[in-house]
Amino acid sequence: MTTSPITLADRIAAAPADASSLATQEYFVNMGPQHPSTHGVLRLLVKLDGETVREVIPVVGYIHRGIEKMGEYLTYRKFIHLSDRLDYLSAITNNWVVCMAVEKAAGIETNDRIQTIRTLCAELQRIQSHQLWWGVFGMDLGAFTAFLYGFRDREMVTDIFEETTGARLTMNYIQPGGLMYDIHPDFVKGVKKFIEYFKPKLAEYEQLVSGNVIIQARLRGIGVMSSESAISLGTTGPVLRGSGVEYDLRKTEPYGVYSKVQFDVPVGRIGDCWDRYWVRMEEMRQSIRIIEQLIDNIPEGKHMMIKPTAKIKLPEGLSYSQAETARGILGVLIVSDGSDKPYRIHLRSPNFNNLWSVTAMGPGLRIADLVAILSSIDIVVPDIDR
Amino acid sequence: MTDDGEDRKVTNAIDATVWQVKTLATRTLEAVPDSPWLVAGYLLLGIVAVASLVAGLGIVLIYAERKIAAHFQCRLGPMRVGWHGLLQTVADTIKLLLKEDIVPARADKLLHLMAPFLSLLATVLVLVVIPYSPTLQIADVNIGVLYVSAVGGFGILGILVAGWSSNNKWSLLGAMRAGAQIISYEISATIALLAVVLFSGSLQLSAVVLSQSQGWWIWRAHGIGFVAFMIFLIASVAEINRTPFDIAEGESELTGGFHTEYSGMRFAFFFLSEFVNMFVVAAITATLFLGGWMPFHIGNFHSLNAIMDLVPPVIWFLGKTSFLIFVIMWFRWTFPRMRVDQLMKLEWKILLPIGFVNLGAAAIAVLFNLYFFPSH
Amino acid sequence: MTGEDLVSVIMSIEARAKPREKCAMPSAMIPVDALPGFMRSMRDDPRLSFDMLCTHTAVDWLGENRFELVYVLYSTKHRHYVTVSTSIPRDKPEASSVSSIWRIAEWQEREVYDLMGVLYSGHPDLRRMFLEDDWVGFPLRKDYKDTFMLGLPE
Amino acid sequence: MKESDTSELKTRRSDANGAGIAGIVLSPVRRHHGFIGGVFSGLLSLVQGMAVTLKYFVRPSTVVTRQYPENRKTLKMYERFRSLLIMPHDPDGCHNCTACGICETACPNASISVVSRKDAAGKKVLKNYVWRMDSCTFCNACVQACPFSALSMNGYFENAVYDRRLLSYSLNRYSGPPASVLKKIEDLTERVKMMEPCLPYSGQSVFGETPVDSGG
Repeated sequence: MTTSPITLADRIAAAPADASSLATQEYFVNMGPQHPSTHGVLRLLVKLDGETVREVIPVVGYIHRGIEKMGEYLTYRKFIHLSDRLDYLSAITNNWVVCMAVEKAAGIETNDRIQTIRTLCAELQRIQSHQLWWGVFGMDLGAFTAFLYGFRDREMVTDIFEETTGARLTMNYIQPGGLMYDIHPDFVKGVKKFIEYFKPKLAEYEQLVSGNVIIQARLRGIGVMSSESAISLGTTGPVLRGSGVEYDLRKTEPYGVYSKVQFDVPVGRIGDCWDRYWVRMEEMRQSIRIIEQLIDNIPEGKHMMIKPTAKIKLPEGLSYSQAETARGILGVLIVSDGSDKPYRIHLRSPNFNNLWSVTAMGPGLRIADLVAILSSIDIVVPDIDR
Repeated sequence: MTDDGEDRKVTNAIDATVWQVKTLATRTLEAVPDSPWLVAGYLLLGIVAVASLVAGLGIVLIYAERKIAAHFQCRLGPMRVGWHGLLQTVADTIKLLLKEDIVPARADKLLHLMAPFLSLLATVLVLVVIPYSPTLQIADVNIGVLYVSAVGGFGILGILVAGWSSNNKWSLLGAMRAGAQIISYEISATIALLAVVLFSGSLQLSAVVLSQSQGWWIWRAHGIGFVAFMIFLIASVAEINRTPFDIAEGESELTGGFHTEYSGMRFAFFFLSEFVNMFVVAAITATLFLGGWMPFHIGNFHSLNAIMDLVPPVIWFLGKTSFLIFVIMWFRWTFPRMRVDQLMKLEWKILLPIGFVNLGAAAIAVLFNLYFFPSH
Repeated sequence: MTGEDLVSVIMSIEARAKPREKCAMPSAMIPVDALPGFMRSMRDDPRLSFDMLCTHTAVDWLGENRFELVYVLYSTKHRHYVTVSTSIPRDKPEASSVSSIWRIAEWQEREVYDLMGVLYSGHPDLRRMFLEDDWVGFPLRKDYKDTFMLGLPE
Repeated sequence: MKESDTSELKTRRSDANGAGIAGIVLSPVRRHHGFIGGVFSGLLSLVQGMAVTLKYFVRPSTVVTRQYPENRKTLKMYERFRSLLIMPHDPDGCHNCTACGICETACPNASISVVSRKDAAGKKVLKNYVWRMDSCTFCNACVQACPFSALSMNGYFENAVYDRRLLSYSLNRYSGPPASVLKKIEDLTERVKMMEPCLPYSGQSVFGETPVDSGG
């Protein structure tokens, strides 16, 4: 882009006599906001030396909607539907976190049926989110077919959600004091059918992508993050667990009915892209395990404990509650002044914090690795920008 | 083998002379002293033939790619325009031709306009030497293999020029990747070719085909042919920039690589050259390793050979070529993309050593007639 | 370690710390000048070892003319949480950055600066994050006026 | 962060102090191959992947594509699917809305405007129920909030229009007292008179940016 053309001969002449290589120049490229592998409108300002990444500067805010500000104008009940729109692939879990915060502070009791259904839905949500991630991951690495297989299988989960909650993506299903509807009579049947269908498909995923020698070469030893730096960088979810820290809220501070089910927390050994990949694949298996334990044991009970028009007021004070979404920990910090609207609501979004680790992992690798890293973090841009 | 210009005898398996062949190029050369009009006519005929071949290939292959990709991915593919979307490619071509041809503000205009044609030219030049059937070949060059290798490498020029002239960092990155990649893989491809040249003892493509009348080279040389075939196939896929070697386009990394800044008709030309390239590569591979138009013969099993001869040679050629095209598409819709340094590692550390060892083995095999049905 | 133990350990590190009123979890309210040293010992003290900064945000107490900076810390070793909060005057919103203690703080503090206008001293790269560079005002402040954006709900 | 830095993490939290949690699975250890083994295992993995795609290719029954406009006749949405807010009317053309405005309060996006008028007896009745689909998030709050079951969500999803103003809907077909009130009126002529539509339902209505204001 320079105005005065510098020829190669000039460069050679300008290079020091003993230089073993020609003088090179570092340059910036904008990866995004419109870029196929930044999954929406994220922009990475990348400083490159040839193909080698020297520095990564994330630039965010292209779809900042001010959800925290909007929350100050909405009642708690109305705010739930905005939480759908943070990380839209974990809509139900997001609903749940806000409801959990509200229920805890307002002292609203729920029953076992509600908690079991919430847990089931959250795990289904985790599976569908990871399915989509797997597909997109494949596409980012060039295996386009994986993308469509992932979407094909995700369709079954979204159908189950559609049947029960009435929406496919932004369900607004979990509400303070219960659920919007009771589960659909066909829910149990549908989930069982899905589990039967999906188990062999998961093996196929492994065959198509995981075992592939190119994938292995692309992921092993790329973007290594030690436990210490992963913690210091504030990552959570599969990114943190891939780096060998077994911090899973479902296990360490069980909510819902997670304390009653058996499941393992997958943890990586090395902290590279492969470990993060593997952690998510294993999480899908563990989610299936959880669903299998719960699906036949949904207790009887009401699906809503309070009237849907009842005014919810939180006592004055600060409360913080969090839950494990598919991408990490979503925390909701509510400062209440005693009214039915939050005085200040802050959302600790998993993607916002996970994204920062790119700046530590990126330098020294190549552009193609940057794509793999970004994919292994599994970002959802609306959750970053909020 | 016959000299250039001399009429070539085409034989079937039982070594009986069937017909005499004069290629279009030979006729043109012969006509030069007599009539310039005849030369012009022959040339026009050749141009029309190649142009229609390119256009036809583009339409058929793009449709095939879409449908094959769709069915690999549990989709239907184009279904709306025409019966099962048969006219989809035509519709897309019209759309692309009608679109605005954008040249970036600070691009090198001349080079930017030229690049797609350079890219297509290399492809078309190879098309003219391929023996489609005993009677169908535009020019039978006596150094056919060398020609294919040399002209095929010329395609990189279009990509480099496109990347450089676009004045876009992504394009330039893509072009530089393509340059490194194609030049590297050219070596492996040529070394794999040399094995076949050793076996057949000729650089002429028609002669290479004829040398396989006892059996195709892929199986006739105790695995040497097969290894050479694999190396050539991999190197060829790399040379035409298709997944898993599509780092020059690298959609998810470089947003389109060297053709990021192209639109409309010029983009269509890149697209077309990619698909025709695929055909060329498949055809060359088929010619060298799978006998080209030569039916499936096994040495002296004359009855089998006679049955195989019932299928016309052009069908054999098209069948083999389409199979290879299908395999290349199958690669694309299964594999992820390699990284640029892994690509280089694969070439220089894996393919090239294997290729050299294989070439040595081929030389020994030829020296001691260690292959099935040696001709002498 | 129970919540009371945690608070007493925190008190032993910083005498001026006192629990934040009306907070559902173990908490400490400290004066702003103690922030960097206090936070560093929160991370390095083996009894506490708060190695993760879960979240950081600010609350605008317009009536009391102060910002409250809230830090939620977590220890992956002891698995306990604490809320640290500190107050800074609204007309002089300055605090020292903790980005040298937790690397994520650099990112989170930038968000707070962008939306709340808190200036962090010692922050390596304090720029606008979500909003454009030429945006006027800090939207999460309670006195922020924007008739176009904030007209509809109520 | 270099490629060679693949040594196992030495300070995994559970190893460091024994405060680990029960039930973790560690990622599998990488197997290393020599040159020849690497080439063959690599080729094998590629062939396995190709087997997966070929399996789908040769079975056209695995195609999952549904061709949308062609299958409209057989396409059935789930009963709970939310894509259009409707106000059900009974066979007499009456609805349950009493113009109480609870839905308007419950709506988080201010998508609902209930315009009421006074009837002959001075009672508040519904004049026009305006629902703005362009700002609706289909959160179902209005349907849940309605104490008279006057609203419901419908699965009709083909609502695309070229003009945003066409997304303002007037949900009430007739604007009189609800069916429960009407049924109590014995006098048939009186009832018919009360059922006189004051603003007939026009389907997708072309309102300006602001809905029709209230008044007589």
